[in-house]
Amino acid sequence: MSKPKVAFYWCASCGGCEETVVDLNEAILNVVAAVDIVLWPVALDFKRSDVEKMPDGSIAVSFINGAIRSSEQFEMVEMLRKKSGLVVAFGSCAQLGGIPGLGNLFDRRGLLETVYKTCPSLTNGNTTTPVTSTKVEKGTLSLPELWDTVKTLDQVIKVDYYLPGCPPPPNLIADAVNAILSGKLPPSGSVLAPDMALCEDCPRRDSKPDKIQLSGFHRPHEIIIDPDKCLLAQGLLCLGSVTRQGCGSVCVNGNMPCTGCMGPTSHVADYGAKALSAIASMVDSNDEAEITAILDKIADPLGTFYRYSLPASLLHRAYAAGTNGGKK
Amino acid sequence: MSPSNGQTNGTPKVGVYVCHCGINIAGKVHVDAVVEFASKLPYVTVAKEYKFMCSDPGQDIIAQDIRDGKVNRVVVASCSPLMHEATFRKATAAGGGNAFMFQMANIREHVSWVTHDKGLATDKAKALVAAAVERVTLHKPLEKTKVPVHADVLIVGGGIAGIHAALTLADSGKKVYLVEKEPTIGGHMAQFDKTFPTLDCSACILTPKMSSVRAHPNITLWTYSEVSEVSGFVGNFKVKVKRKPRYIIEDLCVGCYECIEGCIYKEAKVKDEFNVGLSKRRPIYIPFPQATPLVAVIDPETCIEFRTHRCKKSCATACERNAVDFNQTEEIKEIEVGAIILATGFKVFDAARIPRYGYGKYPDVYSALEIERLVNAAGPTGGEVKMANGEKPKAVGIIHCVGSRDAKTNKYCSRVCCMYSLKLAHLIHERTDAEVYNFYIDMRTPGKGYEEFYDRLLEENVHFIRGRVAEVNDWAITPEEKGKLIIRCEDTLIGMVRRIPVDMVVLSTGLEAQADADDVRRMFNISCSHEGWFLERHPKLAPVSTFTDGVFLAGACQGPKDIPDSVAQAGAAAAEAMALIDKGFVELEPNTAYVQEEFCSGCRTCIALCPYSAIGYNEESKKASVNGALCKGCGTCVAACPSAALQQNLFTDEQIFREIKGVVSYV
Amino acid sequence: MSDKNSFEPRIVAFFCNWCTYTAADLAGTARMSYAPNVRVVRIMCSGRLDPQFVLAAFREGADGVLVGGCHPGDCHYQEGNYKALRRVTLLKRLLKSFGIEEERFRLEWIAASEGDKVQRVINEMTETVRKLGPLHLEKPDITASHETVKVAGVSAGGTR
Amino acid sequence: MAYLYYPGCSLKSTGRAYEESMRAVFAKVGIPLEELEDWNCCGATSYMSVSELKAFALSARNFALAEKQGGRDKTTDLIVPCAACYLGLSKAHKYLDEFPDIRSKVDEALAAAGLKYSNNLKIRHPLDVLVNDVKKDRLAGLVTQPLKGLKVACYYGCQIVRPYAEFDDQDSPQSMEKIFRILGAEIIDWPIKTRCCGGSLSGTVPEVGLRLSYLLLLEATRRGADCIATACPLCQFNLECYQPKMSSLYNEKIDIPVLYFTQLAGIAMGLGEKELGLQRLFVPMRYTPAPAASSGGQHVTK
Repeated sequence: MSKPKVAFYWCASCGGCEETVVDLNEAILNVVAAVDIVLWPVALDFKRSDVEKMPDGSIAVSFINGAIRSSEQFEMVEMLRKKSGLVVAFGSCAQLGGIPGLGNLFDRRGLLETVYKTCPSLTNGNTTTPVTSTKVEKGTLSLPELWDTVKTLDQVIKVDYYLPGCPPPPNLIADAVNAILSGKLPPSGSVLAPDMALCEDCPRRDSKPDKIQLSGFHRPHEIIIDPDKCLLAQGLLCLGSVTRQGCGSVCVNGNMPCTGCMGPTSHVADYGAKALSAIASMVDSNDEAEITAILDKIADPLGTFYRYSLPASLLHRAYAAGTNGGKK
Repeated sequence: MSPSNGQTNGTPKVGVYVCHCGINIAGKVHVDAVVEFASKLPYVTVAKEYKFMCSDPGQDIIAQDIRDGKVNRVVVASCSPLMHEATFRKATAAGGGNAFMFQMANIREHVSWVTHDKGLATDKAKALVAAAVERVTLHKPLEKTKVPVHADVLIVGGGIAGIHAALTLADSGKKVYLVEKEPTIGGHMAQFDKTFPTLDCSACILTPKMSSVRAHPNITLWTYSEVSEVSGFVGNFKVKVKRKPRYIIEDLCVGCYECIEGCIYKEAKVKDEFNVGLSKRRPIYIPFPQATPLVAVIDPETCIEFRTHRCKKSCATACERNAVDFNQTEEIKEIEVGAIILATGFKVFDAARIPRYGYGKYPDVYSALEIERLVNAAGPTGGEVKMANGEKPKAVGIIHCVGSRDAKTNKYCSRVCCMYSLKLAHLIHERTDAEVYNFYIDMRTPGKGYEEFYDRLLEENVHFIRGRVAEVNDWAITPEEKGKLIIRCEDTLIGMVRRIPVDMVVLSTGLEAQADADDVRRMFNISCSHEGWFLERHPKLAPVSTFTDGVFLAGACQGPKDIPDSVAQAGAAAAEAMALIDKGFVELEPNTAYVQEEFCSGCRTCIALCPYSAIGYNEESKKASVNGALCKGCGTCVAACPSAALQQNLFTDEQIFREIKGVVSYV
Repeated sequence: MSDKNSFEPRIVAFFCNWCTYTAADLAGTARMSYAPNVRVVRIMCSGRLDPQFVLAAFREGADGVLVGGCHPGDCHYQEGNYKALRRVTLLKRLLKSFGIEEERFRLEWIAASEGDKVQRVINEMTETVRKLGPLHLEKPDITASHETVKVAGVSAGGTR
Repeated sequence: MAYLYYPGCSLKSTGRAYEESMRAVFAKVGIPLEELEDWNCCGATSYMSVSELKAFALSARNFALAEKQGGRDKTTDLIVPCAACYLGLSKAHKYLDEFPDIRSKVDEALAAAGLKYSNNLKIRHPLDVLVNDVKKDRLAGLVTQPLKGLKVACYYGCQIVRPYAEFDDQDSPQSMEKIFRILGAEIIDWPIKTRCCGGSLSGTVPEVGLRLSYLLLLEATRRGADCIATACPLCQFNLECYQPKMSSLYNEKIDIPVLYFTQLAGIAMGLGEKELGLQRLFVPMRYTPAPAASSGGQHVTK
């Protein structure tokens, strides 16, 4: 029996997900031994045409990281979907949109304008902007088109499983690979991490007060953080109560609050709205002016609560005010 | 999209029943179109219309369809759930289903009664039906929990309404706590001279009832006391009552007046509240001879001992029973009761708020309550109607609707003023033989024997002038007007402005909600109408109930009322309380919150949010846990739960999401 | 429907059972005619309002969302309306960042006796939202037929 | 705080003493008055009954000018001393606010003149300003000749507090009483202070108009008033100018000074006869105030 074929692909991502595969250390050798990698642009020299030639469904599983925001990424994942038995959305960006998903606060024109024209780090008055096709002497050159809206992987193709995290923790990856190889898979559509919020797993759990009320919020650099006490109780916007566990509390262990990369647990429809509700509920005031003053301490609520999940939110993206949300 | 699992009734089969409510709904909504629309909604197996779904035949349609296995979930599109939810739940259960596999769409109060355009009303009705269908497919069978009811009753307010309710309940064997903030019970009725239309003496019919209260073994009477805290719920209220120190040991005092005679104030100098300031009392006093309990009270604001600590305390010396106790302190009583009746009464409109009538400026302008005391044989003048100069008036004007039916003060009619004005007209005329003029806007005499009383007054040569009085002043234009009070008014029956010179003016002041009504209603968790009157659950069908189960209303705290109506309402409130107590238990709406432990991370977001301390943190399981008996079902914790592990029966996230989808995505 | 003149806004209202829902019933009993554009979802207390419901309403096609609760100090459950106020305050900021006009989301305290306020607020809000025009949220391009977030009733890809 | 001042026609003619005394008193109190430039007729009660819309447009022109002069970025307080102007402008102010159909027509008219009114204006009566914007102590501190022993009948007439003014009670206003008590005078109880003075009937149907004025004056005299203080040019004119005629007509000697409240206030503040326009009175003010030193009045530390 031939070894199962596996593909790794990256879309709008930082490369951290690729790094985390390497972080499997020696365990990766077992994986490599057990499978036949047919595509992994960051490590191996397979071409798109190699995959195109393969029959539909011939790849056992494709691990796709990154959000989808260009025509090329869409074409690639669409093709991989056709060729693969299983598709795993790998990491926060593929699952929820991730950091690139914050691009949904802007539109294509605004982004290109900033990056190519008005960004303060630009020199020489560069005003060249990418276009999808350019006529040159020997014909026409084309570039993929940048989308107006960043999408999660499952907004463009069917996804079988999700590996959450920014990046996904190595132990979850190993468990997932083992489950796939052994065929012991949970129901399709599952997130391959415990369906429970981080607080349960938090080393500081017992230091959390039973009745938690907040009269102010701090950003981590503003205070000296007690390394043993519940971070939320110290006024830090720790989102561990809203966020799925499985990361091993790495941030909390590093004395930093959880920012939510593992995404919501399965019964939450909108991560940001739930996080907002939980946090706002704890504000220790019934006076409108005082409530406003306390909440003023939360800089950029949208960026805070949807840091990893804006495209997966119920509203998907920001809409230019005054245009009735209309988008072409 | 398929509904989630966890249903026990198998595949949802939804029956939709659209009510015509006569023409109440059908007149504004195309009922047939709604039925047609409903029949095409997912899981709908039966869609019917009927003239009155709440009627027995209407309910039978539902029950029969369930029995026939055609439906296992029911949607009734009719009136407000606050009106008939219980009815249709019962019908659902009668067919063998679970009462909670039911949802109501309010297409009457929220649609047909408020929408002008029939097409748009029909669209809105469809949307509400779609929402109910979407949501009911996720309903789960639930059971109401039964909680035993505490058999005692608290009555707040010792006026005629509170007294009557207390006696009715006590006679039926219930233990009653009657709490009154003044030193005596009796309320306003004790201040009145005669009662209309029969003219029987107010004190003569009231004081026996007051004595019965005092003597009744089932009544605990706490005067000079106020409720300070209420918690719990229907059948199980916990109440704290603050007993203010009266500086007299109640059990020792026999009401002999020796202490009062002994007071170092030989002259009474303090305004007497019972006589509305028309006479004076001493700092130690008994409000009136029939006060119940007949126990003295010391007013620390005016008592020399309290103000200077240098009194020789002659009152204490005078008391043979050593009942005076200057060291008495406030006492808090804690009681548990099953039902509460509020009978806190009304406040008299302050006539000084209408300066043009000269109250407070001209000594011979009186409020009606002051006249009640003046005509009373036990009053400050021994029943003689005298002016400030001691003379009998030769002409008296009674101005109706002072502080009533007036956009600037109170828009409502105070209901009792026409009748008591007639009564006072009769009494004044009888005592003084003066010419009496009634200035009225409309005469309102709807009551048994009331119109006849009005007729009688017309025969008695009392004058009636129809028109709102413009002003009362002492501006004499003609010699005859000199030294008189001039009432200027448009007589709308002859179409002329008239100036009527009189010696005495009586202002028929209206009734207003008590000044502390807002605090009281908050304490008892009930609502007030715009004018501050306590709001009944339904103006016609639940006139003594409130939106808080177990709290009932009696008397004028609910709105202006005369004595017969107050007593009738007090009886009704007592009967409602009795029915609740005799049933022995209450069934609680099962809309409580619950924790799905498999998703609870023990983050404790919820715990501080519960005003009833119904959520605790289980140190062993490290999870939240809801005490169903304490939970009142607001769902505040559910909205905050960051894992959606907390849910609320009847209002789960899924059910509400479905309802939202239903209201917007179909029509 | 995109024509502003014929545009009938759809507004989802979350009314608390004890005050605002009762007030809406009162408006009905008093036959106060008002705009038919608001559809009420009854919740026991404004404290039950999960911000997800507001977003879900917009996602499902609402052009506006109205929340009605008891006046401060009047909550049937003592303080649920204050919890609602806290959440709504933050949610308003969030919606602003989303570019959703603030007039599309409104919190009103309406007591059980204020049937006239129900009428006024609903009429006002309907007119305000009518002037703003329809809220077109982007429909995600879903090429494969599937569901994403597994909460019944709301799919992240829900469409009108 | 600066105020704009709208005189209206009377204060430039029969009511000159009102303008003179008000300017003098307000200067003393420290309130600068800036006259509205290019003001026009208030719209007047009489025009209102002929063509309401045109009357509103006249008022609105004044509003627009006032906003422009007062500065668009803040609310402008427009002081209107004449009772008729005060009523007319208050009415226009209210109607423009409450009736969109009137407003749109008036806006159109204003636009034709290149003007705009944006509801950023308050109509104030000088009584309102003296009672509510000036601290009691400040007023008391300005008294150099307390009106000790002077019995004053305060007369408001019909237009100041009815039906729009919100600064005082409509049945029993107290603003003037408050001011004169601070200035040391004695107030007589006179329950007819908002009764009609006869208005324009004194000229058109004198048998009715004069009688109304006469009754007021008679009652004030009977109640022992030394003078009547008023806040309306027409009231002042009616009550003062016909006194000899009344005396002969009704066979009862009527002789009582009728002053603008600002004139009387000015006397207490030690302002001169000319400054207050006292020389314009037909019935001279005979009161000689007691010297301040003996009055034990209050002094301000400077």
